[in-house]
Amino acid sequence: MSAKDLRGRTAFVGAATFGCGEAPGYTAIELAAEAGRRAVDDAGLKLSDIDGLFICLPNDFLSGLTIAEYFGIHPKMTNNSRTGGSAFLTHAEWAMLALDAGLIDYALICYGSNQRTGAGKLVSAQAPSPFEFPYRPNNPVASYALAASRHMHQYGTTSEQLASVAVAARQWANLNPEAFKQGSLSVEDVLATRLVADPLHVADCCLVTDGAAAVVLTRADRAKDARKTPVSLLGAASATWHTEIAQLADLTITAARESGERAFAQAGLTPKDIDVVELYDAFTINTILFLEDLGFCPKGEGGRFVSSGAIGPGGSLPVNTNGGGLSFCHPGMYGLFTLVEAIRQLRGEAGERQIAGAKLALAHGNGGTLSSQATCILGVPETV
Amino acid sequence: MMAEVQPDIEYQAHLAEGHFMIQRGIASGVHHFYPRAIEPGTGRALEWVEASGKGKVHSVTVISRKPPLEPYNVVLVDLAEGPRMMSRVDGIDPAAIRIGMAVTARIVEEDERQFVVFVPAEEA
Amino acid sequence: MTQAPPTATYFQHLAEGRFMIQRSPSTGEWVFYPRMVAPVSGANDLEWVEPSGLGTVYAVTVKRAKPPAPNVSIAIVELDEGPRMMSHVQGIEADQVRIGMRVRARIVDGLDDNKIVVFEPEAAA
Amino acid sequence: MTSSPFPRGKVSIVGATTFGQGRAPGFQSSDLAAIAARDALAQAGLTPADVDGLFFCHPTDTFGGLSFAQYLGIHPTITDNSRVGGSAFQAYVEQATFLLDAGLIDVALIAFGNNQATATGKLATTIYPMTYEAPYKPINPVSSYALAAARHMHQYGTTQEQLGEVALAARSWAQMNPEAFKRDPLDMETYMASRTVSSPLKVLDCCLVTDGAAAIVLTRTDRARDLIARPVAVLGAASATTHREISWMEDLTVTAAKDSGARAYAAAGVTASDIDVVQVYDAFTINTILFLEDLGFCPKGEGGRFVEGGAIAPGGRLPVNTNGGGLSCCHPGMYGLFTLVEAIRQLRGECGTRQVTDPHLAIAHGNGGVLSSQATVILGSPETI
Repeated sequence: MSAKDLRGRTAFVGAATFGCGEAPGYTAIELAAEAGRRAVDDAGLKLSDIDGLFICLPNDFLSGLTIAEYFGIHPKMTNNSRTGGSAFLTHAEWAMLALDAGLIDYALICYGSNQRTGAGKLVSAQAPSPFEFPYRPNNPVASYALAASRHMHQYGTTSEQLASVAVAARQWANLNPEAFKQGSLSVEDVLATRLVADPLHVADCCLVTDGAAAVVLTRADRAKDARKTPVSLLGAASATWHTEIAQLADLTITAARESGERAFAQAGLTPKDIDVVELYDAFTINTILFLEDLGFCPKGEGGRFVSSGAIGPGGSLPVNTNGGGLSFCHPGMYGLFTLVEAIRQLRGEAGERQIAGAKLALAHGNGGTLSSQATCILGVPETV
Repeated sequence: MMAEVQPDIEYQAHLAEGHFMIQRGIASGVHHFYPRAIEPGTGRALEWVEASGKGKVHSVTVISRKPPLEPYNVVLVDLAEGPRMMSRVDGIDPAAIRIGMAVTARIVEEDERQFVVFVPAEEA
Repeated sequence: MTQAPPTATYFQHLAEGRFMIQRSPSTGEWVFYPRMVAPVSGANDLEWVEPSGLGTVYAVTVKRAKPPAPNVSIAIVELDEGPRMMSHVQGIEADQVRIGMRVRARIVDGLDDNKIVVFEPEAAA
Repeated sequence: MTSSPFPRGKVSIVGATTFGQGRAPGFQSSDLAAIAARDALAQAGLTPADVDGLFFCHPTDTFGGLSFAQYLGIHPTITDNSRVGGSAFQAYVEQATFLLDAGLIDVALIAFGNNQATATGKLATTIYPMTYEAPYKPINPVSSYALAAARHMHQYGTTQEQLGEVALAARSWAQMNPEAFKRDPLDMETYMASRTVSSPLKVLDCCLVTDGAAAIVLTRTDRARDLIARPVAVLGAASATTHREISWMEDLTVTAAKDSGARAYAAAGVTASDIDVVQVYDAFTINTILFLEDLGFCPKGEGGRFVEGGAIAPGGRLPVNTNGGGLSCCHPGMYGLFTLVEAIRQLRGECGTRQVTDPHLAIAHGNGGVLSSQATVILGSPETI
């Protein structure tokens, strides 16, 4: 049996962020609820229209229940699956299927974290592995550093090339008034920051910020009535390969290869068709790995690709146009922000950083330590 | 029911007796680490076998800490039998650890728990 | 308009000796616990207002403690304004608290440094 | 939409098993789940490598789906570890059914394991700050369920003895189940004399604290028929969420089971009176009464009287929790999956002395949080499709 044709059957009709950067005094639930309200409002809907909830809050295993109660709604579907930062794109895949099947009519995906200003300590959602913790890896950075060091060893990728990812992200952030980190940043500046876990410097690592985001999806027929032009979901797919970095067969190839391949197949598109790319850049190595695994350049060429200036403003492939997790915001999990930025680009709402005539966007989420990957391909209505 | 493997307890007990044991599929002959109750993929039975202790560094990172704390290393080691594990390499300046370096397992004890680290292999 | 942080504001009011909950002027509904947005209606013009402090016990359980520690009542109180909240009913033996009993709010020291709201029988006040 | 979108009978269960119910010293939670998963897959001649949809909830690891995929050495295309408490497993069945029917996955594994009773570590709980309840130190979850029980007694005249009937019935079933953890006889006097934890709930109103694991395997019905002789069909499934904390449950005597049950019945095209055997999540005795009402086996408020006189015990008018339930069989943190396994075993006729005569339709109902999240699955023998 072949997979049901779900291309363009659902669309994003609402998207919002709230409290990106610092939002002192707010709890994670408050941030998520406000982003959720704004996304519902953006879609021209009421809270009571939402009958499918997809949530994952940093400090709450049962966060779907919490948000249902907070909004006073009785969803038919409540999903808090946690696969790390890829969860939100997997939620979109779920929502696509549930909406198409008629199980639900309006899906809200939301997230919020106050990890920067919150009094509580950072929440570790993952159980420590007895086979890792004796060696004190300062996860997640140590695991990503191990992947980066293999990539350098196998393909000659350099620290300067890694740094150029952070530089491009900052250039985009400088065009985004919502971005937390702004100002000039050069490759030399990145290399001058402290090494955290070789070869990764402080500036190779994502920010620690507050922030919240939310999106609303519905079936294409209902989407026509939305307040704004709907953004169609053309393809979505997920893949899990491991949890601990030691169990990843080849540290330079992630499950993004598989999730990307299935998402592109569902969308009937290839990387060449994509106008704008939003990747989960928890570390600079991520951008390089995902550009390769998603087919934007050959395996091993990512370092050279990014150092050519291709991914920054004015380059041939706009990547992380909001400034990414490296310079825009990174409230514990960044996945949902890739979807929001892709939607804003396709709606033409991205101001100074807008990619002229963008019709097709790819958003990619990453969870754990390169463990779980999910890819969504979005398009303007004419691409359906 | 209690004939099933109790992976963590048995692994730890072997270490306490000075043996670095890993698992092997009885039918497949494939070695596995970390210890499990069933063979990954096939779900079939596993047996304990002593690891040769030989391995090669697959990847390495050095973790910086605020002085006066010393930096320390975290490595992935490909065991000669096939499986990969996280560990650290002792007896060498962390900055000198290289991918591909041959290493040998040692059992150490910290905080009343034994675990496996590696040292550079003796030059042949 | 964005609400000030609701949870922080609620406890700030209690620290100042005031039991305040939220109300939406546009819909007239009262809201507890404090939120960014009113449940169900989605109203986001929530204001802080002092409730009457009167309410009715909606449900109650007695948590049995190992003697000599006293048993403690854990009640859900329905405020006259509508919302419900968990609380203790004090000033009366825990096993004398009845569903339907009229109660009045009082602010006392809670866990940590926070003040909390408890209730006592209205008659006793 | 008037007709149910549920793909009735398109998906079937081809494996169901438990492992380590009661005490299973020496195993990690994932070990227990892996052994159950292996055995459930083996019933259909499958191996872990065949699984491409993984639904897994680990008691302490919120990324449990990832670590269990790694443990099994598989690369699932769908990894779901959604947590809505003990109803998660029924919600997994609902989602797996849609995913299988849409062809996005071919073999779904739903697994759970917990070593809470014998593990040295303490019980894992959510880190979520119950800001507006915690100051009053309720013993959760007991106190929340106790508040619901107090309301039920107040509104409908339900009695302590009627709660006791639920505990007694569960124990009588457990005595017929060699896998059950608590099998010593229980009478009403002993029940009434047991210690009150949070009034009106006594120790014997509360579920056990045990280890245990369970697993079930689902595939499309056309393929299921090639794998085993008598697959069990998924006829309907639905979920509903109403609140998180008991203070904000609208009516403490009416749960979202009313909604999830109604939609599950609509999907299956059956009513409560058609059901031959009932498995509900009995974390506390009050649950059984609430769910029998909300799922339509008796009118609202009549649950207490319904269970009187051994009505749900062996030989009674409605077989409920035939394995002994969370009260007497096992309760390893979350019990939801065990209701499904027992329903499947009854439909397959595997239940030995506790076997219900020739059942064709079974209901398995899960409950999560503090009556917060409800999910209902209706299962049928192959003839019911």
